[in-house]
Amino acid sequence: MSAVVKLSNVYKSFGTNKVLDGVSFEVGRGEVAAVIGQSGSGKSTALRCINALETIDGGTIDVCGHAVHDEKLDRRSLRRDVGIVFQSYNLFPHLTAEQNIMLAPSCVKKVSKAEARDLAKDVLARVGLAEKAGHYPEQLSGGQQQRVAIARSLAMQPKLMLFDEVTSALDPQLTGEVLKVMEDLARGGMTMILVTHEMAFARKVASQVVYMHKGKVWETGPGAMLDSPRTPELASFVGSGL
Amino acid sequence: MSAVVKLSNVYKSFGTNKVLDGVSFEVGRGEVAAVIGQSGSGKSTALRCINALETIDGGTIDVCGHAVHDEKLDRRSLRRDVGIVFQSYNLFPHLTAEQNIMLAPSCVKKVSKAEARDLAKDVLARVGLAEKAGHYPEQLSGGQQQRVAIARSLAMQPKLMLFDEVTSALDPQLTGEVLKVMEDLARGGMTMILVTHEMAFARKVASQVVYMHKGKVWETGPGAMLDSPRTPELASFVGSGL
Amino acid sequence: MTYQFDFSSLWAYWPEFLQGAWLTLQLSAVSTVLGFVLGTLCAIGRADGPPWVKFLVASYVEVIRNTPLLVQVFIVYFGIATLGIKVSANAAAVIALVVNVGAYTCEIVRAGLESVHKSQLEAADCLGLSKPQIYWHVIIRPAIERVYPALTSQYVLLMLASSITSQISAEELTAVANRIQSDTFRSFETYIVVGIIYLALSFVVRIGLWLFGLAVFVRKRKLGTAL
Amino acid sequence: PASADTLDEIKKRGKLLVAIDLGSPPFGMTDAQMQPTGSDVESARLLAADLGVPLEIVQVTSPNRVPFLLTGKADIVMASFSVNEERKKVIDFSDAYGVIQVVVASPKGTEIKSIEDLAGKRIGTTRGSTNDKEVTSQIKNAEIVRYDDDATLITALVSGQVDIMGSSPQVMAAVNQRRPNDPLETRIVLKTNPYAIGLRKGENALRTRLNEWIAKDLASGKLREIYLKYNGVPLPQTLPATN
Amino acid sequence: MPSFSLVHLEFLGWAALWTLGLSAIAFIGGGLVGFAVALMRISPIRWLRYAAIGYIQIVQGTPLLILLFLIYFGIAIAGFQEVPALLAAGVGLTIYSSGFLAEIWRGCLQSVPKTQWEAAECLALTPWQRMTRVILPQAMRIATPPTVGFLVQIVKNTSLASVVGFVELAQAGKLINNSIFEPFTVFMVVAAIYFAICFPLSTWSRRLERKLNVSRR
Ligand SMILES: Nc1ncnc2c1ncn2[C@@H]1O[C@H](COP(=O)(O)OP(=O)(O)OP(=O)(O)O)[C@@H](O)[C@H]1O
Ligand SMILES: Nc1ncnc2c1ncn2[C@@H]1O[C@H](COP(=O)(O)OP(=O)(O)OP(=O)(O)O)[C@@H](O)[C@H]1O
Ligand SMILES: [Mg+2]
Ligand SMILES: [Mg+2]
Repeated sequence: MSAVVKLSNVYKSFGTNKVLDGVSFEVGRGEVAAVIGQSGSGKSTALRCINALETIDGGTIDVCGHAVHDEKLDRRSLRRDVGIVFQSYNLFPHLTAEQNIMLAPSCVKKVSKAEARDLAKDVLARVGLAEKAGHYPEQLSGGQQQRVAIARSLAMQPKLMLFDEVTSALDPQLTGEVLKVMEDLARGGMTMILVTHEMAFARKVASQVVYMHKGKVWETGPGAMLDSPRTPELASFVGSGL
Repeated sequence: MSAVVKLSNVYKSFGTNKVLDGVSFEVGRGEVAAVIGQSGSGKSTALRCINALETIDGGTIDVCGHAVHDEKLDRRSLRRDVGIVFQSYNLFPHLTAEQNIMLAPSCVKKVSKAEARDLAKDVLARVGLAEKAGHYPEQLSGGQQQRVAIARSLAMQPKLMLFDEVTSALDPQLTGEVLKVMEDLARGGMTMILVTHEMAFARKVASQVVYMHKGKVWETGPGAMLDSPRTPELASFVGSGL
Repeated sequence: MTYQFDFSSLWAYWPEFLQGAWLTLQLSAVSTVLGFVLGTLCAIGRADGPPWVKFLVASYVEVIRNTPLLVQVFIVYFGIATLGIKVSANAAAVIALVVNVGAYTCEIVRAGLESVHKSQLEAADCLGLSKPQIYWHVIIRPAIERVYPALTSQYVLLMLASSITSQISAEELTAVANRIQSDTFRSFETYIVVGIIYLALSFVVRIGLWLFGLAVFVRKRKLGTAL
Repeated sequence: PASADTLDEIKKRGKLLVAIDLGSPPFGMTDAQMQPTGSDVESARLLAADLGVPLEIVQVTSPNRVPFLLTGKADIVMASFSVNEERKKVIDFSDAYGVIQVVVASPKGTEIKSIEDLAGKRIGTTRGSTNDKEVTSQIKNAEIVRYDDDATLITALVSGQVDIMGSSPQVMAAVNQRRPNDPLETRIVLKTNPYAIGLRKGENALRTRLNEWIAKDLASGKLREIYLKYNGVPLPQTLPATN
Repeated sequence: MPSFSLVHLEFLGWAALWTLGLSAIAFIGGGLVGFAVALMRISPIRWLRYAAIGYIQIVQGTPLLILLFLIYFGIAIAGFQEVPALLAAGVGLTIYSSGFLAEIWRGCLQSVPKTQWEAAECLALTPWQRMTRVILPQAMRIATPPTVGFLVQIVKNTSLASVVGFVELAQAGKLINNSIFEPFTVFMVVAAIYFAICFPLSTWSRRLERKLNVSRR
């Protein structure tokens, strides 16, 4: 299994606040990695570094063959390979669901309008929202918006998808809808890294769990690791997180 | 026991919406009356009518010797006798706790600055906030703000205090702080009318409970009445409200 | 054509530049204070007055905001004289500037008044405060504090706009510049110098208003947060 | 500082740019149809005809006459442009083609016999003009009120913003036309100045050409006719020398 | 002696057209320059940002009157002598409006949440595509009311172009007054014409603002 993402010894500070303190982990092709940990442990920052939304202070990050730590990194070509979905959806409010999805393919891949529309129909169907194509974000529920956001990333056919607490703004029922879409993706063989608070989901879907604590990778292992924590920190985290 | 407040057959509509539909009750000196009832039953409106914040369409209201229903009512002299505390505190944000309290005595009673400050110290101590005199509202917790609001009313040495759901914007712990202050007041002999959702508190402190339903006084009696409701409406209200 | 810059011939005129700048500052200060009072009164009238006052204030504000200051200055200056009242150019300038900035102040302060929540008025009412007391203690002070940044910008603009009053013979900075340049024939240099003086003056006005704000808005000074 | 010969340039361009103050009756003003008129305007037309090119009027005010000339926005200035020593340091003048007095005038009933009587009074004048210079240097202790152009000064005198003026008899005439009930009267003559065409320094060819024209049309009487028509008084037989 | 007549009204009418023309030049020129400055003002490149801040500070701290003088004589000094007053006034007003529009629009651009900028970036859009396809459509809605409001300022401030000899409405008023000396009548009419141009604009701006407030609730 070749590594799609490989972080080695990554350091990152905001001012005097050391947020990533030597983080290393790997995610292979088709793997689903769940990153868990307390608030402030650096999970989101790690994800943002992978996507070059933040620059790092030390270490190396390789993503789908791009040297993300390199100053000469071609960000746009990195981002054709990596899709990211945020907690706050970040749909473009002035565009319909369909237009949100068509934007990147037609702007970046120069796909024709008709093709882009077909593509949008396709990915909307995959997230179960075929009939909402013409709706504006404010006309959709949180769960629907989040699924459109996932579809928007999918439309670029990325090699890697990043999810940052995509369900934590949703109520339990809407959460279910979104998790189902993610499960489908995982089953379809997509390489994914997800930051999540849903332990049950991590246990069920993840092929690898990364537990972060104080800016470090504290423990890593298969989903089952959550049931037999080796460190007291993970034990207390799993105990409280349920 | 002479009546401090006496409502007889009070009617009040907003447009076509009959909010008070012949309300009568009396509160004697030193009594504590708890007004309870579902949302929209007219509790706040009744309280606002007592303080002449709303004009009434029919009936009479006598408060500490003022004929509130009279068009020639001297509102400012009524309000020297009646203090009211709202759910949303309504402290003046640009003044410190102490200045909030000093404002009315020095403006209305023309008390000297030094006296007003002593008075403020006094009432702040009574609500347990002596050390917060110089703090601005935004520096205080909700419960502390509510207690300052009570102190602000107390500083005018009113004969009657009205409380409109003063705890419903607070979490349980802060609620406790405020209820304790009100209990102290009741024990000190203050005549009080409180609109409240805290059945336990009503039961414990109130010498009279007024149950309102659809703009009418449906049942009235001592605190114990809550344990043996005579009407099915009160029974279901007490059942659900716990 | 190669132009020979020569600022040295302006050096002899520094007392006059200073005098002009001083008059500009005086005009602006007086107009700011009076305009603030006028504008605040109008804002109260517009928010809480009888219908005819509301109408009057609204018309005043609209007329002033939609016509140029230059024209207002001319109308005031010659209009007053036509009525048979002789006022100095400085007085006419101040009247025109006050009328002008009063309208803008009115709009800004009105926004501030509207931002004060109705429940604040009720609370004050229930404490037995009279209407003027409520206005003074509970409405105006927080309202002004909220819109103070907007007022500051407006008063800096007023200071800059006072240059227009040179046209009715007020000897402020721009008038002085015009005289100096017709003495020295160094117009470009003169206007550069005057431009720099105006930049400095707007800095001075901003600092002045900021200090005044610090002195008046105690809460803001202590907590540093906006209301 | 002009490098080229302006006379050649005028010919090449086929247009004469003359700076005229249209706010200074009767030298420069507008008629009821809002067309430029006045003695300077007509003289300029005469000059343009003589040079054989059409005239283009560049509007100026007293304070900005010199900058307009120096920055090349006009070829020459014909704006009742009095000759004085300061100006001669910066620009050149042709021979005189008119004269203008600087007088102090006030309404009936004001007691002004000498300059001393003006102490503490408000005197209106035009900012940056010769009048301004004379008034400012000769009259001390008076409050001098300066307007941007003669027209504003006249408006101020007509509307009563000021009562005493330090300006030309022509301005006084224009004022009196508008306030017939309370006319101004000349009290003191501060100075009599010749006025001439202003041009940039070193334009000798142009100056020679202008002087030829002035001599010719003074002799033919055309310039005298224009002066009389607008000023109501004839031009003196001999005009003072300007250089 | 002539008094205020139809000829004068016609003269004012033509001058009013010039006022409108000058406003259009100022708005279009100022809009283009102002937008560029607004972009510089939020650019990640530090010296561009500082240059924009300096430009805005200087323009906003100098009276338009002085700005116009400087440009009028400055252009001539730079060697262009036959500058029509129109050009000088146009350039002056362009600089003036660009300073203010840049600041207004910067605020509007920055009021589009940072997450929207990031989301567009993560979709591999180029900075230009991000600006035109994602940020501008959102910022424009917010920017419309203050922009229309500023248009009123531009129309009014064209009156200062009279100081460089440009015959627009205010200067036309002065010229008429020079020939008839009825300042009160003349300037009242001038004021009325300005009002007729500006009032609809400011009313429109306020209506837009209200609509925006309602839709954002
Ligand atoms: N842009 C920033 N500037 C400064 N500090 C930041 C920034 N972003 C994050 N931080 C800090 O970095 C630390 C880690 O933040 P991060 O968002 O990565 O945590 P997290 O593990 O995602 O937490 P959560 O579960 O709350 O989302 C926090 O202390 C946070 O305050
Ligand atoms: N100012 C007003 N204008 C119109 N209708 C009003 C107004 N104030 C209250 N009402 C209406 O009067 C009715 C009674 O309101 P009131 O606030 O007295 O109820 P309440 O018993 O205090 O309810 P809650 O427990 O929700 O505070 C409600 O239907 C309300 O919509
Ligand atoms: Mg996070
Ligand atoms: Mg209520």
